[in-house]
This record gives sequence, structure tokens and C-alpha cells, in this order.
Amino acid sequence: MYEQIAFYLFSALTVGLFMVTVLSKNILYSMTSLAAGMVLISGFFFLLGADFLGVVQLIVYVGAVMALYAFAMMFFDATRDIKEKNTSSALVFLLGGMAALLLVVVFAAPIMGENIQASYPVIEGVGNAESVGMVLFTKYLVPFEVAAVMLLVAMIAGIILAGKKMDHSLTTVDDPINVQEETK
Amino acid sequence: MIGLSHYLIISGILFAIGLVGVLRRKNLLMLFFATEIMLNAANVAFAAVSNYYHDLTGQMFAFFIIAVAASEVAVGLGLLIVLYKKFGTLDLDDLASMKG
Amino acid sequence: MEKYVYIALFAPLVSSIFAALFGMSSKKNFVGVIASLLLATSFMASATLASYIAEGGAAIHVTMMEWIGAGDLMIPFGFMVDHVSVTMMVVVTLVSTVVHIYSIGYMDHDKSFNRFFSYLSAFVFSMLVLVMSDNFAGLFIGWEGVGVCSWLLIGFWYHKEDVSPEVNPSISPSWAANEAFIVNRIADLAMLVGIFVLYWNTGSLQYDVVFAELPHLDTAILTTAAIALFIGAMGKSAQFPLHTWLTDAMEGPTPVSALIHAATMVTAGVFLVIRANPLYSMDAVSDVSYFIAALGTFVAFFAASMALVNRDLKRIIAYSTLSQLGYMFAAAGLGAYWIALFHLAAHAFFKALLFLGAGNVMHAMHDELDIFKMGGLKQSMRATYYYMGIASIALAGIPPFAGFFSKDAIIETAFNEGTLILWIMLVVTAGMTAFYSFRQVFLTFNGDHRYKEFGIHPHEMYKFVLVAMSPLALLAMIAGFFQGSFQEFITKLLPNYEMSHHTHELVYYLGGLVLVVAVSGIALAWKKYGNGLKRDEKCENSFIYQLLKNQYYIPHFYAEFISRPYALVSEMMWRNVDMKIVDATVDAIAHILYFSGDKTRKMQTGNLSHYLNWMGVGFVLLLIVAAITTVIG
Amino acid sequence: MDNILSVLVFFPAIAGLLGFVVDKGSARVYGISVATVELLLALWLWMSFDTANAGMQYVELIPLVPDFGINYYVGVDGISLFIVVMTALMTLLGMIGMSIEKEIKNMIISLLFLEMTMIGVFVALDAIVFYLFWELSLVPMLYIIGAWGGPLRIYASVKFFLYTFTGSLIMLVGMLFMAYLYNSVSGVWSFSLTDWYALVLPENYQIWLFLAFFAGFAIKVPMFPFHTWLPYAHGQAPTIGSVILAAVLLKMGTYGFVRFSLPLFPDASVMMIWPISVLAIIMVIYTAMVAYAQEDIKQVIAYSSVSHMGIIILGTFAMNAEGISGSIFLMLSHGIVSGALFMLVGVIYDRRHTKLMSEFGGLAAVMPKYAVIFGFMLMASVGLPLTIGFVGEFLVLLGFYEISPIGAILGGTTIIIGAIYMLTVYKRTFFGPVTNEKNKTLPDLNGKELTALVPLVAIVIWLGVYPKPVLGPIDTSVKALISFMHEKARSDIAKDTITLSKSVKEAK
Repeated sequence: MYEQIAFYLFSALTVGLFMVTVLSKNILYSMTSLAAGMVLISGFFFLLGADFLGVVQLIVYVGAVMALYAFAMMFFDATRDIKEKNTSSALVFLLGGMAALLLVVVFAAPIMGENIQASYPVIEGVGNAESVGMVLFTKYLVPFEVAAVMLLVAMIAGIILAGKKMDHSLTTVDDPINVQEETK
Repeated sequence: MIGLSHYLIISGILFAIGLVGVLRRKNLLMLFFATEIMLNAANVAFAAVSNYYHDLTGQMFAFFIIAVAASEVAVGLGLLIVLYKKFGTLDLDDLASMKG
Repeated sequence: MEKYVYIALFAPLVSSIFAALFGMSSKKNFVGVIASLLLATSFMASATLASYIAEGGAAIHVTMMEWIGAGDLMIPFGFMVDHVSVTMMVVVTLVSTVVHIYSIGYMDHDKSFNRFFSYLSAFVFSMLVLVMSDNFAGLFIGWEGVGVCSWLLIGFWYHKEDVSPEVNPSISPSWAANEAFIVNRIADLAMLVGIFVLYWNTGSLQYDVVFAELPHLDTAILTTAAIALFIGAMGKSAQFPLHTWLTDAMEGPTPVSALIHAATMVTAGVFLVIRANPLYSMDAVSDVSYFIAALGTFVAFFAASMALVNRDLKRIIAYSTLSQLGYMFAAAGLGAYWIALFHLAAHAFFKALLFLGAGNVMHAMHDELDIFKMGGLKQSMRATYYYMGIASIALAGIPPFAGFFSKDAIIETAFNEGTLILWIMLVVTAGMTAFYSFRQVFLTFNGDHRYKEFGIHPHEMYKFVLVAMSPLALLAMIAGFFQGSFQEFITKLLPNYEMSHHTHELVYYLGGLVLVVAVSGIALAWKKYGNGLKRDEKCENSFIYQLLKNQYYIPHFYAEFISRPYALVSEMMWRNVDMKIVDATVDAIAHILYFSGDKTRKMQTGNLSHYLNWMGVGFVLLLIVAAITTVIG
Repeated sequence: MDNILSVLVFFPAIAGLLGFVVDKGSARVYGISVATVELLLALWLWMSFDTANAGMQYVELIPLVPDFGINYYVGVDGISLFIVVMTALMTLLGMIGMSIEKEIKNMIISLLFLEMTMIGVFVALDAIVFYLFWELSLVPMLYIIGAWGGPLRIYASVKFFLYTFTGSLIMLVGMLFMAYLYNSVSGVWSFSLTDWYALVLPENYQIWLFLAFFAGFAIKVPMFPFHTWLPYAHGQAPTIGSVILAAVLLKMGTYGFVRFSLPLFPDASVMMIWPISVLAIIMVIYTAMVAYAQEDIKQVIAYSSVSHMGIIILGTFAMNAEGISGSIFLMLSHGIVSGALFMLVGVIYDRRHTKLMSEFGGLAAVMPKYAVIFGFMLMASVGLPLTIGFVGEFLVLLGFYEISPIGAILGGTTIIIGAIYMLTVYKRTFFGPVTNEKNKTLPDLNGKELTALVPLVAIVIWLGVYPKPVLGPIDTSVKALISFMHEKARSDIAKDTITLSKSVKEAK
């Protein structure tokens, strides 16, 4: 009963908030509703017993990613309304609607593999964070490390692209060597 | 009783919302937002499947998706800043330079 | 004895290669002399072999080496000298020796003198391979070889231009050469089929093996083989409907006409039927044999009729050759193989003589061939006149010359077999033969000197040429007396053919009848042409005359209904089918790809949003597929 | 010299690489010397070849991708030996007779690479290696046509490349499926032909695989109606390109039929006899007629090539030793004769820069040596006995007669219509008066051209009179092939059609 109420509440709210994100003309509204939606998504995760994932969602998405967006927005003129030529919105909504409908059809259809064997079954009596940790640091160790490297790379890339010589755009300079010399 | 299908359907609807955003918006930042929505929709589906099949693989996937999303935002936003500095806009209609 | 076989066979080849070495240099008399000497050597060797065989020697088989060996097929270069082939060898080498010597004189002024001897000797070699081979494949080598030499020699004066058929029915030497080659090829295909049939049913192509197997074969197979081989023979021997090339082949130098298109090559068909007599004398193929006889008779009559009105000296002789070949086929078809062979030999002598005589006339008349423009040549060309007279008497079948014995035997055979229609036609043809032979002789040598208005001063041929012709003249006169001994000689190999008792009683009446017909033909010719040319407009404009003059419109028919449509269809195949259908289809596929790329290029607007829209479309399409499969599955 | 085959394959390529450092002026001499050495090696291979042995000889096997059973696996038998020798010979003679001055060095290098790929195709016993060489052969030819060709060269070379490439991709799919089938039966991966031979497939698989291979081979041959790339390629290619294309590249298709289609899919081959022979007969007659309608001498010879390839196909599908031996011999003879004919056309093209028959006439008087050699090749082309052309044609028609008398007769019309178009060309070019002023002073063959052509004339006569040294080894291998196919065939009708030795039928 609890679960049902929570599910429908979260569903209604996320759908609503994300609609606002997608349709709003103001970036600030969009971002705020997106952040709110993310929080509610973590609610789904808690409902689904993926506690660790929910926490990660909150920390990474709502915390880090949204903060990053917020900072980035400061470079742009965020308070102004965005002027866009939203042509052929009929097509867009047709495609979106069809996609939703079809996804519903596909997902509503009985899942074929009723006898799917769980390759990393949830261990009874062990907490979610523990079991995630066990799988992550055994079976998924290599991907985990790769992901870590990827994050590092992304961080450096972000710094290089946005930081340092903020008054020189690396893509517009004709002679990168001179820029390097200047930076020295 | 809330079943797997419920979660999958809500995930589908969320994905479709993200898709509408991707298709409709011209502002690159908005496209990023829409992409995040789609990624989150996928995460919900993964978590749901993981839960209903008692298999942690789904959560692992969702976990990595979050990692990828974080990196994407970091790099993507950096690029957006460069782009904005160069062209002074983030509107795709103004950025079309690769006409075939 | 084997060495004589090799000498007889390879002396002409050596001669050919020797002459070919000088093929591109200017005229060298010694080339002709050496070629003639080598040919004479070959004749000597052949004669030696003939006497050896005549004295009762066993047939000689030599196998030089393996030629083609694949699967179960084994074809050697094998040669066989037996009664039939030795007869042919003697005839071929004799006539060709004479023709070689004759050519030294005749080709005197031709700048391609050496080349001519090379071709001529190559022809003799091919012909010898043809007659001496001990298997069908070897026969086919010679068969095609003589075809090529014939092509080379008909087209010897290749530099002449094509003219319209009204001016010269042969159009040009090169045209005539191609016609001869292609028509012969049609028959050769049938011959190949005959060879295939025999191979797949007897497992060999050796004569002895094949003939030994024949009695075990189906009637259908035998009939197929007999028909196919005979069609092959029809091409080489220019039987209707493949006859048109022979008269056109007269474009070649006259010695060539004498050797190839009278004495030797065209008789190859007859030789084939004689060689394959075990096949053709079988009861199972009696219908085919009868057809051969009937066709031969028809051709004899048909060709003679065209000779009646022709004005071209060489073409008249060519028609008479055709007609005589018909006689030979009639005899062979009726089972009288030895008589056919006898007529073949006798005909070779007097017909070669006739052609060589015609060559002298041509030489004298500066290549003018229209007998209406000649006349009264006997004063200036007495020897030639006698030679042609002898040959014509022999051809007309007046005793005691050779033609009487051989031709009369054929006519008797037709009577003996009870094929009355054939007999009547052959008798009538004998009369026509006499008429046209003497029409030609009288128009050429007797009467007024019509050539004078064209400013021609005829002169006799060189002495040595005339001497060289004498053996042929002698044989044309006396060959008939050897009929009995020849029969005795040849029937050791060939089935004997004896007249029935009834025919034997009537033989004098029959011979007398033929003789009367022939003499009346000559008399008619004398009456009409003996004292010069009197043209009869009414007769010349009559339908029959025009029909005969235009060769029954057969060349015209072939040109209109075979050559032209072939060219048109070929052109259409290329321009319409190949270019517009086959190739266009390929190009159309390429164009579809190209245009679809060209059209879809507009999708590349450079606007990311548009790309994303297209991506959305693709995503939805994929979803549709997924949905359909989940719902259905 | 156990690895003579590798030497044969890679020597020209390595020499070609070294050719980049050779001085431009001596590039031609360099190319000719390399090709001569290659020919000598090929002749050495022939001399030391064990003619009594029907199997593969000089086999080399080096694993390349062991997990998928891909090996560098080469060997020769009687079927491929002579094609290899002919390839070396034609490359050499083509180079000697070549008149190209422009970018001679690049041409020589292209030719040497082409030689590697061609020899590679004929000695490869591994499907992947075969495919590799097969496709690589397109590249140098693309350059040769595209860089040295006539005005339409780009169109012609692209058409040649894409058309044949499409076919071979389908063949590749067939090869992969074949390997998959082999894997599913035996559990290991293998692309080795000798392994594949052992695999007996159900008939429905055979048909599909046969068709996949057919697509590759038929376009290469080229069979009607896939032939239209050929006249363009020949029409635009420089002389040397046409020579190699006609002499060797086309043979890859027919060789493929003998090496792959027949032994791998005996039942399917027997089932496909009818459709294929109908195509082949159409090809023989139709292209011969088209050849007759041409105005360009080179196009006549190009179409005549197609027509003769039809005869080769007929022989291949005769399913008896006579027919298949004949078709392989005909491959050689067609290679020699059509190569020579293209060289001959190149001779007058060099002098007059036109190939239209209407521009010529009476050349026999002006260029007698040329006319004689052309005449020899013409006679070989129309299949005159005692020339090389007859032996193969005779055997093929003889062999096919057993399958179908009507088919053999229809195919046999080639001796008539072949004579028609060839004699017409000869008459229009060489006979008649010399009408065109420009032709009156044409020089006859020079030493270079004679050096290239006279050996071909000698071969034409030698192998016409005494084909045994070549036909013998071919026949030995073909007999082994036939008995292998007979053993392997599943259906009775196929067993019955593939005959071991039944030339003498039961006397009825």
C-alpha cells in the first residue's frame, strides 16, 4: 500500500517536473525542476531496494552534476528566456508520443525469459551497499577502474576546456604554439 | 501491487519526455538536460529489473551509467563554454556549419 | 615402306615451309621449282606405295605420336595407307604436281609468287593428311586444313575491292574466301557432331575400332552419325544447299580452281562417304544412303542446268564440277563405292585439265572470263584448244575417253538399282553436260574473233606449261581403259558392286542411249554456237533463262534472308539488347544508389537538431520493429 | 626449393617494392628482368612437377590465425600449374610488347603487384588467402585502367571494380558460411580447401553456397548477363591491361568453378548444369553476334573473349574428364590467343591511335608480318586443328555432347559464328585496297613487338600439334577430381552424371 502510494506519487511528480524541464523557456526553471526530478528518481531507487544507487544518485546527480550545471550556467546568460524556433512541434510530439506508446507496448508485453538465471544474485540478509561493493570490487573491478580513469580524464578535460586561459579560446587561435608560449 | 511493468512503463514515459526534449529544444544546454532525463529513465529501468530478478547486474549498469553521465557533463559543459565563447550562442539553428 | 609414307606426307609440308621462308620477298623462280620437285617426290613416293599395295602388300599403318589424350579419348597422329587412301594419294599428288609446275608459268607475273607456292603446298599437305589419316580426328585436321588453305588461296588476290553482285557475283576474292570458309564451317559443325556421336558410342575415333563397333549400335545412333557426317561432306563437296561458295571460289587463281575446287578438296566429301562405307552400306541407314543418291542426282541436274546459260568460263567449269560431284554422290549413295571413287579419279584428271586450259585462256585474254567476248581462239592457242577439247569430250562422256567409262557406270548403277527417276535425271544431265561443255569450247575457240574489239592479243602459254599438262591429257584419254583393273584393285577393300544379270544384258543399249543423248547435246551446241555467237534476245529474256542465270536466285535469297538479317539482328543485339537492356540494367542499379544518395544529401543540413529529429525517427522505427516482434513473438 | 610457390608469389611483389628505387629510365628493363626470372621460376616449377601425381604438390602451410583455421596454405596441381606458368609468360610478353612511355615506372610496379595477386589466386588453397589475392588483384588493374586508359577510363575502371567487387563480396559470405558449416560439423574452424573438400553437405545448403560462389565467379568470368563491364574495361584499358585482363584475370572465374564449385558442391553443380549451360550457350551465341556488330576491333575481341569463356563454362559443367580437361586447356589457349590478339590490336593502335575497322583496310599489303601473325591468331581463335585453339574447343564440345547433344550443337555454333566475326574483322582490316592515305606508310612490326608475339605464335603451333606435355598433367588431376566428385556426390543423379569412365556405353 505504502509502496503503491509512493510509486504513484513519485511517478506523477517526476513526470510533471521533467515536463517542466523540457518545456520551460527559462533555463533556471528547467534546471531546478530537473534537480527536483532527480531527487525523486532516487526515491524510485530506494523503493526498489537499491539503496546504494539511490545515495549515489543523490550525491552524484543532485549534488555534483547539478552543481556543475549551476556553475556552467553562470557563464551563459541564464536569467533570460531562451528564444528558440520550435518548428514542427507536431512531429516532435508525434515522435515522442509514439516512442512512449511503443515503449509501453514493449514493456507491457510479457517478458520472454521468465526463467532468467541471475548471474549475480542478491544475497539474502546482506545489505545492499555491502553486496554492491562485493560485486563491484570482484567481478566489475576492471570496469570500475576504467570508470575511475574515465572520470579523471573527464575532469582534466573539463578543466582544460573551461579553465586556465579563459580569455583565449583554444578553438579559435590560429597558432597554438604562441598560445603555449604566452602561457609560459 | 506494483510490478516490474509499472516501473518499466514509467521509465518509458520518462524516456519519451527526454526524447521530446532532445527533439524539440534547440538550446544545447536544454539538450543536456533532456539527455540527463533519458539517462535517469534508463537507470530506473535497470534498477527495476535488477530488483525483480534479484540480480545485481542491473544496478551495476545503472552505477556505470551515472559515472558516464558525470564525465559527460564535465566534458560537455567544458565544450559548451568554448562554443559559447566562440559563437556567443548555444542555439543549434545558429551553429549549423556542416551543411552537406 | 613406312619411309615412303612419311616422304609422301611431309614433302609438301617441307615445300610449304620452304616457300613460306621467302613468302615476303620478291618472286624467286627457284621456289616454284623446288616446290614442284618436292611435290614430284611426294608423287613418286605415293606411286611406290600404290604399286606396293597393288602387288598385294598389306595396308600400312603408322602412328607418329599421341595428339590429344584426355579422359578416355586417345587420338594419335596415325596414318594409314590402304587401297582407298593410296588411290587418293596418287590422284592428289599427281594433279598437284602438275598444278605446281603449271603455276610457275601461270603466276609468272604475280609479285606474291612465293607466297602462292607456300599456300598451295600447304594445301597438298592438308589434303594428304585428310586422306591418309586413320581416324576421324585426323580426317578433321585435314578437313579444316584444306578449308583454311582454300580460304587463303581463294582470297589470294586480297587487294581487290568489293564490288556489287551485279558486276561480279563473287563480290571480291576476300568475300568469296570468307563465304567459302564460313559455309564450310557450317558443315564442319555437323561433322564434329558426327564424330561426337561415334566417340560416345564406340569409345574411339579410329576407323577400324569404330567400324568394328557399328553392328552393335542402335539404328537411331547410326542414322544420326550418318546424317551428321554426310552434312559435313555436303559442305566440303558443295552439295545443295551449301553449294554457292564453290562458284564464288572461282575468284581464286586458276591453278587453285583446278587443284582445290575441281580435283581434290571438293571430292573430300565423296571420299568421306567412301571411307565410311561400312556405315553407309548398313541396312539401318539405307534411307540416308538413298537420300545421298537422290541429293547427288538432284545436284547433278541442278548444277548442270545453271551451267547451260552461264557466260563465265570458270564458273561453267565450276558448275560442271558440282554436277559431277553429284554423280559421285549418286554412285556412293547407291552403294557403288568403287565406281564413285573411279569417277572421282577420272574426273580429277579431266577437270583439272579443263581448268588449266581455262587458265591458259585467261592468261591469253588478260583475265577476261566472259566467253561471249572470246571466240576463234583456236588459231592462236592450238595446244590449249586440243587439251580443252580432250577434257570436254571426256567430261561429256564420249568413248573411249575416261568420262564415258566412269559416268556410264554410274548411270548404269542407277538403272540397276531400279531407281528409274534417278536414272532418267542422270541421263538427261549427261546430255546437258555435253551441251554446256561444248557450248563453252565452241564459244571460246570457234567462230568469229570477238575479242578483237577489246584490243586483246591472245598468245599461247609457255611450252613447259603445256608439256606439264600432258600427263593429265593422257590420263583423261586413257584412264577409262583401266576400269577393270581398278575394280579388281579397289574391291579388295571396298565392297564390290556388280551389275545384275538383267542390266548386264542391257548394257549396250543403256550405254548407247547415254551416248546418243551426249552426242545430240554436242550437236545442239554446234548448231547454236559452232559458227560464232548468235544471241537470242527472246530466249535470254525468258523466265527460265533468267532463273538459271541468277542461280535460281539462291545467292540472292541467302543474302536477303540469312546474311542481312544476321547483320541486322547482331546490330540490334548490340545496340538495343546489350547496351539498352543488359548494360542499362547494371547502370540503373548504380544510378538508383547514386540518386538516393543525392536526394538524401539534403538531410545533411548541418543542424544538429535536424539530425536528432532523424535519429528520433530511426529510434521510433526500431521501436516499431521491437514492438511488432514482441507482440507477435 | 620446397617453398618455390612462396617465391613465385612474393618475388614479384618484393621486386615491385624495390622498383620504387629504380631509376625511371631503366624501369622497363628492370620489370622485364624480374618477369623473366619469374617465368624461369615458373618453368622450373613445371619441370620439377611430378606429372604422375594428381594431388597437390609443393604444399606450404603457415598458420596465420590459428583460432579460426586461417592458414597461409598454397600448393599446385595439374590444374593450376599451367595457369601459373601462363600468368608468368603473359606478364613477361605483355611487358616486352608494352608501348607505354607515360609513368612507366608506376606501370611496371603495378604489373609486378598484379602478377603476385594473380599467381596467389591460382596457388591458394585456403579460402581466405584465395579471397585476399582475388580482391587484391582488382587494385592494380583499377590503376592500370584508370591511369593509363582511354577517355572513359574512370567510368570503365570504377565499373570494373565495383561490379566484380560486389560479386566477390557475395562469394565471401558464402565462404564464411561454409566455414561456419564446417565448424558446426567438425567443431573446429578451418578455411582450408582440403578440409572443406571432405565436408559432405546436404543438397539445399549446397545450392545456396553454390549460388553465393557463383556470384563471385560468374561476374569475373564474365557470364551473360553479367558481362557488360568487360567491353568497357577492354575498350578503355591500355593494351597491357587488356592482355592481362583477358589472358589471366578472366581465368580466375573459371578456375574458381573448377577449384571450388565442382568439388565442394558436386550435387548442386549437377543440379545447376541446366541453368548454367543455358546461360553459357546464350553467352556463346549472343556475344558472338554482338561481336559481329562492333566497329572497334578491340571490342570485337573483347566480346569474342566472352563468347569463348562461354565454351569454357560449358566444358567445366560437362562433368566428365574430356570436358573439364578441355575447358582447362581452353583457358590456357584462350589466354594465349586473346592476349596475343589484344597485343596485335595494340600494335595498330600505337601507330594510328584508332581501333575502328573503318579506318583500316588492305593492311596485309602494308604490314605483311603483322597480317601473318594476326592470321595465325585468328585461326587459333576460330579453333583450327593443329593450333592451340582446337584442342580445348574440341574436347569441351565432345565432353558436353555427353550431357546434352543439343547443347553441344548450340555451343558448337561458335565455330561458325566465331569464324564469321573474326573473318569479317580480318577482311575489313587486312583485305581490300589500301583506301586510307594514312595507312600507306605504316611500318611493319618492329623488333620489340616481334619479340613479344613470335613466342606466342610458336606456342600456338606447338601446343596445337603436341598438347600432351600440358594436357597430360591436366588430365591426371582432372581424373582425380572427377573420381573425387563421384565419390562425394550424394544423389544418384549426380553420381550418374559425374562419370568416371564410361565412354563406351553398353552396347544396346
